Amino acid sequence: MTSAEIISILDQKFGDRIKAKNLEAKDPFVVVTPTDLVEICRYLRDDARLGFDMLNCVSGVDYLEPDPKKAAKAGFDPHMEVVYHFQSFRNKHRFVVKVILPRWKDDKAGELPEVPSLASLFNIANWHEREVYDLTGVWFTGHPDLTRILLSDDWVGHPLRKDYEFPLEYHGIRGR
Amino acid sequence: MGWLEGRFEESVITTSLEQAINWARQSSMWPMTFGLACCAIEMMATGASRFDIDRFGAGAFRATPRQADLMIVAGTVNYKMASRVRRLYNQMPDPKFVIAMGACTCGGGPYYKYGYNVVKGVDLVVPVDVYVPGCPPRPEALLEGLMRIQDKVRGMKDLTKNQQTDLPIPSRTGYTLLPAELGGAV
Amino acid sequence: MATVADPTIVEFDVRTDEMLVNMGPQHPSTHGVLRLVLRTDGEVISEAVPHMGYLHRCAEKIGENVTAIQFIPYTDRMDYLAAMNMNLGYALAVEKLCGMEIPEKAQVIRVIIAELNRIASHLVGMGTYGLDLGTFSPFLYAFREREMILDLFEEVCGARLTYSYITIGGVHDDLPSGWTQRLQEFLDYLKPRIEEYHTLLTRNHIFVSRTAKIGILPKHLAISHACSGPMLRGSLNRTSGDPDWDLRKIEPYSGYGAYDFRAIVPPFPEAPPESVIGDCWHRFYVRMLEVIESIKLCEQGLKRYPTAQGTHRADLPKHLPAGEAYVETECPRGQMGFYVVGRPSKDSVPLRVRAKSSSFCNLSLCDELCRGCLIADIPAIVGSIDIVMGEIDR
Amino acid sequence: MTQLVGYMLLFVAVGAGFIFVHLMAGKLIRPAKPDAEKATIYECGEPTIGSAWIQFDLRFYVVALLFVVFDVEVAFFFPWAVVFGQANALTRDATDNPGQTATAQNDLLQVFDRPNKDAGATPEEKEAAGQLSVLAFADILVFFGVLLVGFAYLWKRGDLAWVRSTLAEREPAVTGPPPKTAPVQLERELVGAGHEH
Repeated sequence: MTSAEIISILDQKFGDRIKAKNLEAKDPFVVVTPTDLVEICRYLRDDARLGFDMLNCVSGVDYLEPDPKKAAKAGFDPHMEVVYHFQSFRNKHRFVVKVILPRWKDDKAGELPEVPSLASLFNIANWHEREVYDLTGVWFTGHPDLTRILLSDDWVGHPLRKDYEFPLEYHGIRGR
Repeated sequence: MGWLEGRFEESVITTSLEQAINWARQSSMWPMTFGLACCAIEMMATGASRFDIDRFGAGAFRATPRQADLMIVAGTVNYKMASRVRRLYNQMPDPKFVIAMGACTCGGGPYYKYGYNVVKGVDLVVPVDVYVPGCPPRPEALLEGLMRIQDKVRGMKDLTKNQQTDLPIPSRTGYTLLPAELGGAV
Repeated sequence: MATVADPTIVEFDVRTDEMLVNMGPQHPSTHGVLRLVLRTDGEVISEAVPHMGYLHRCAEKIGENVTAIQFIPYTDRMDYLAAMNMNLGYALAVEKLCGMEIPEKAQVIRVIIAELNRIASHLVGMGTYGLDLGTFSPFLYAFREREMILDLFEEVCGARLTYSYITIGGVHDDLPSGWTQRLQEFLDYLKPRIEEYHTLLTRNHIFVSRTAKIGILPKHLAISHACSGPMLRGSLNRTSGDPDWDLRKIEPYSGYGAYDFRAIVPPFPEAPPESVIGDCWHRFYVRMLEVIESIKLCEQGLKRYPTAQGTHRADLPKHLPAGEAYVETECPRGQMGFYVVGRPSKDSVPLRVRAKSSSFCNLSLCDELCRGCLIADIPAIVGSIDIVMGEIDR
Repeated sequence: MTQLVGYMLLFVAVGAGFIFVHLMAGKLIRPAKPDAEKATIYECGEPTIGSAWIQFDLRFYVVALLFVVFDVEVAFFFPWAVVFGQANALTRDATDNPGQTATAQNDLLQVFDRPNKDAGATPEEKEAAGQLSVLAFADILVFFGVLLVGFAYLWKRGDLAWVRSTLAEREPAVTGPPPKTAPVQLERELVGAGHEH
């Protein structure tokens, strides 16, 4: 099934709750709001024609141009994206769902943006979301145990954010 | 140190006894299996039959630090792993030696500039005897490092001079080893 | 405590504590620096919680600061047993983003080299699996063959383990003269050796009793954990209509569609009676049969190489276009995905490089598989998952 | 008797001395730099979680008892086997295995006051040795049988198949049907587990 058909099925089912559609991108994707995410993903998984039962990859992307000089022609305004790559075991096709988030929750620095967790739909989402939280700093509400998975538990900050400063030392070991 | 250490002055008997002990230590350096990353695969290749590390008596890879006298740190040490490396080093019986195998362990390697989580060289964590550069170093390079460790053991004077076997702390760690009278480590 | 109706259970109802044991970062059979915290009830495991991150080397942060082609060496160091496949996955992702056309000769070289690296990776997987279960000789046999492959790689690109040979646009250099002939000799030498491994391990009674019916992975759990590669294929069942789940067949990339090879899916007629589809033995046997398929692929590639047109490498675009691309390739351990996001401002440094590791998803099953088994079965299960920590922690 | 006692003392002295010398040499020569961190418990590089001094499963004790019983039983087999072997050797004619019959002769027959010490076994002595070996065999069968009955009882009662965990028994469905609903946190209630609820 081609991406156009998938997007048309989603359009029929959800109508205007699909915020944006991009067909000519290399991997066609659909942008949804965090509130509808779980419902749309459940539909993607359970519908017979779609059958996206493998959540292959969850990535957090921080769109920010840190140094002001290049910020003007950076081509995007600072925001955060969580990208879900699905694959169907039955029908062997792929699809991408995106969630656009502000970099900080209602723009208070330090408050992580929140997205509902898909751990109830896909078991692998548990670990993928823990990694996105650990490295990019996105809070997944409803996650069984959202703790750091790659960095040590007492690590401060989320490294994959563009405005992350490297630690100068850690437990007495020189960093720089 | 043991009861005998540093108790005798140099004479024909003690130096030959010392050489016998050093020869025994040098030709049975038991490494601890401490494979972290890509260098571990090259260490395994050194342990396999083509570049056989057993020719140097170091083929018995011991899993526990209790039975090992050589710690080959093979792979990138990151901040989460650093405390474990230090604890394993402490749990090894003396005399113990460390080979820093690979560019990542010698000085951060390819992860030096943007590695926020990488220790820039394992000598910030444990005193290192021999650095084996390379990414990953060839098995011959590791064998060369092992030979340098054996030279070091051959030159140890345990019986005659109560020799401090622990190494000076590199200045780049930011710590300085104070001399004894200023309250440094004795 | 609720007493159960069954009297024999009550009879054993003597207070026994549970012990938390660290199967920690430095352990001979955790294939690198994986730490499992085991909650043991006597000899039996109640829970095995994996902890990772002991080899997290900030690969994705580096991806955002170096140009696309400078990132190739970091993809080597992710799955350092199959560095060529990692390079191939990342190169395909960037080429898809740039919309580049790869000459046929480069594609043929890529297939030959990637399949050769798959053989080397499965050999190490088989050798260390023998080590986990206590036999040393398969390790020596496996490394003997692997050293020959490494010699071939050394002729091609000068390195033994981290090659950076497959780059964006094709491969770094053309194959040296006479190399294809030496490769053919090696493949003829390797074919009878595979039979040795089967007698050494696959049909070895102790190996079978240690791996059959241990760590049984049901298909629905594997799909829900997005497993891939031999881990998923070990649980599929061709007779019950499961597809041949191999990305080289489903989404052919780099010219794989033109080669004829078989995706290995159980049931296997030569499986021992006590083994069940989805257990450790089947995962191991899928890898062993994949080595034979890879040999076939290499030979077809060799036949195709002399007549392939085009150069070994297309020229590089000046900078990465905007947009994003996600490509998954069939690596020895599973589907390794690379998600590359280009910057709208003309820049050859990508905005984000995300590497989705196959062992990361496969390892997430470790808890379900180890629950209720013996402590001695843990190396068998973790070995059959065949993890590489560099790929998991990135 | 003193000669035997002398042998025993010499044997003990050489044994103890031999070990003592080696241990002392090691203690003197090897470097000894004890420090607190070196004495910490080694658990794969991690600090230990909880202590290992826990209430172990009772079944470990049962298996240990089983081992002791059968180990002692084997210890009783050895003297019996020597006598049984020599009795059989006597019954056979001396030619086919001269060495063994010679030792059998001077060990077994030396006890009785025979007219000439080192003569071959007379026919009635051969016949007596034959009866002895049959009697000894029957005797050991009874001894072994009694223990086998105990072993069979244990086996039937299920003490040997103790490896099964009460958790695995009570919840075989853990990896069974797919958790349609959220992966419910299985309430970790183990029969006999140490947590006081």
